[in-house]
Amino acid sequence: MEYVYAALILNESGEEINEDNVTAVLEAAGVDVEESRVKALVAALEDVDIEEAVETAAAAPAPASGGAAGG
Amino acid sequence: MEYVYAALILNESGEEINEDNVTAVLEAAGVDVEESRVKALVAALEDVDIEEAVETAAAAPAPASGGAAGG
Amino acid sequence: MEYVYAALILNESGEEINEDNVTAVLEAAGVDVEESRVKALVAALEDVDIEEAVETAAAAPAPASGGAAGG
Amino acid sequence: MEYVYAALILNESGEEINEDNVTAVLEAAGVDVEESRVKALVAALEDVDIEEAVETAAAAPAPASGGAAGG
Amino acid sequence: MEYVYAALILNESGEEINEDNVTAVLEAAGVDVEESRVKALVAALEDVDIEEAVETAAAAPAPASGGAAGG
Amino acid sequence: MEYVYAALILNESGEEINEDNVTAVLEAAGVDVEESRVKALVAALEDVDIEEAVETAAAAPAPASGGAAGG
Amino acid sequence: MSGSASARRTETIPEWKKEEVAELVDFLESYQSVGVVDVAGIPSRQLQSMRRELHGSAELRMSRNTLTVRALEEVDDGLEDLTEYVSGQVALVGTNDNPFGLYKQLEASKTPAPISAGEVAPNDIVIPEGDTGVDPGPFVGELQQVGAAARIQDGSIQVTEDSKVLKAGEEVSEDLEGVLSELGIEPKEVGLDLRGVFSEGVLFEPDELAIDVDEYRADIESAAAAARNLAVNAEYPTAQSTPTLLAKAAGEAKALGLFAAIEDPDVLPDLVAKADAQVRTLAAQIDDDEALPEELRG
Repeated sequence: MEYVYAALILNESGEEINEDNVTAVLEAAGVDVEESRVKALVAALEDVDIEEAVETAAAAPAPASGGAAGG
Repeated sequence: MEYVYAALILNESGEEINEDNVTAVLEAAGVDVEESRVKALVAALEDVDIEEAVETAAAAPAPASGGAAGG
Repeated sequence: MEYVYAALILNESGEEINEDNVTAVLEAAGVDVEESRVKALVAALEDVDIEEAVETAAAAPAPASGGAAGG
Repeated sequence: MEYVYAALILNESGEEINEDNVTAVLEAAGVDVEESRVKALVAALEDVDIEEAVETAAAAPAPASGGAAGG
Repeated sequence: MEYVYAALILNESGEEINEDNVTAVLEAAGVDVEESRVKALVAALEDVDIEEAVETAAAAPAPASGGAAGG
Repeated sequence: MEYVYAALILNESGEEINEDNVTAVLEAAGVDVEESRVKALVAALEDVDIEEAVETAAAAPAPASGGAAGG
Repeated sequence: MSGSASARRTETIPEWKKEEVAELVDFLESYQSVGVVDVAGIPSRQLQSMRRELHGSAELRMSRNTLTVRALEEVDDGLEDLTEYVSGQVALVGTNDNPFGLYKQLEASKTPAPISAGEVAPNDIVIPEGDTGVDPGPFVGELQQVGAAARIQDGSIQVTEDSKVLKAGEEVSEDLEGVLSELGIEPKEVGLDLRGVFSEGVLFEPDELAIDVDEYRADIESAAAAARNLAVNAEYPTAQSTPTLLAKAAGEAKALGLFAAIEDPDVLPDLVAKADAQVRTLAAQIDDDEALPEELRG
């Protein structure tokens, strides 16, 4: 999951989703980065509309759980 | 959402979700980090069971499916 | 809705929802407070279980929103 | 949620959602205000169209049931 | 709710929804009228398009999609 | 609908829904009362469980306006 | 009605008629609601049993129409409006019940009856779908002749769908009379037909008296819903609207919290869930498994 999250952070910060940036984010989080997965992810995301995917998820019924934890 | 994503990367990598770590991840992604939001995030997450929150999401009708393909 | 929000803040802070407190909150927000509306709200709330009402909102599917605004 | 309610009251009264105003509203409600949360709130709302965000809630199924029978 | 019904009758008969008229209707129905509730009602309805408010379901249908937030 | 609203006010105030009371409420609202409609309303409501109908309305989204007392 | 006009007429009529009119006037004045009912086509034996059924709640009084009219005019008070309904075979009905109750009672006492050729259908005549129970034979042709969808099936004549064979207001044919009789369909409702009622100063016609209680119930529901909507939309707190207002306000705060990703303890669980959903959605669009951790692979 962390690889995909890294892409999402870059998407929000407006930075390019490339191998260097994804690697940097993951390393900052202490992840032992696998170069091949970064490569594969970056390549795969080239054909994906991230905004749309993010909005689709947001539009889906979000989980009810809610404030409980807040107390 | 980038602050939340950063926390979730740390959660996955097993690193502690503290102000330093969150800030580091965000900065690596080129985010202009606001200290107060990091503080608020870390404080708020202290009372949140991330696994549980994620599971309620997983239990909800998976948004992963088709819809996105549209357009 | 400002009168209702004021009642909900007091509910969260644990202060009594009475005319004085509601008025104080609204005035602090620069609202031109109408006494009769405060009275009507406080009277109506006497018979309402606020926690229960709020939870029905929490239990409802969280309204979706594009994360986009974050950027 | 009290911080968010405070922002919503200010939005309705037309006052600026800044640290001073949010703090004033919360203090009037007897909340023990945390500066960093106020800061984080103000920062998070900076570029947000509150009307639009609130409308996403208006579109959500408002729970009709409730203790209505009471009155 | 009797105060609201009184306003609705006046709305249908074309009479002004003011304190005197609301009070008269309620008294004719044997209601022990509270002045502040009448005042609050008249104030609340002042800027409201009653026809529209009556038809707009308090319990709105589920959100079509969250896409609105896009951008 | 004003005839029905009048009946609902009486229902809430606990007064009997009879011709005299309905007429009094309507006249107080400036309605030019038709005696036959009042009679029909009173007769019809004898067979209606008003509490139940009101609660049904509370549970369901607003139905389109009905026909009988309409106009 | 001018007093002098009725006085002039009174002088010219025989004593027994005067007495009859006086009795009718007594009858009319002794009830809160008085109506005119059509008794045409009701056999006298059935009329007797209807009288008995009504006993205690309503009373029937028959007389010559001219005398009935005279009595109605004599009472005045608006009752003279009923004279327009006095024609053919009619009777007066009096009750202390309200006119709606009277109408309901009279409708309930109506009984079905066969209809004869040459009569006008009071309502649409429908032959219902189903097994006629009649053995295969020429009857299937007779059914088809009058417009029913009929065929032989499983050893008997079946009507395959509800078939309207005559519209209200049309005349019944010999053929149709035969078919209806064979099937035992009785399309008429025979009974006392209320033409008009005068009650405490108000004249009612049957269409005003046929109260649809369901419609009134629906009106109560929509009135209650309208009031709820108004109270909530105008933010007027009542016992009923306040829970909805609170829920709405809480929902708005939650929406804003999610929308702006506010780091509030009440919002974060939902934000975390939302982030998770977003990751999964995005992953679902990546078709290279190598780019994904096992848990996200399709």
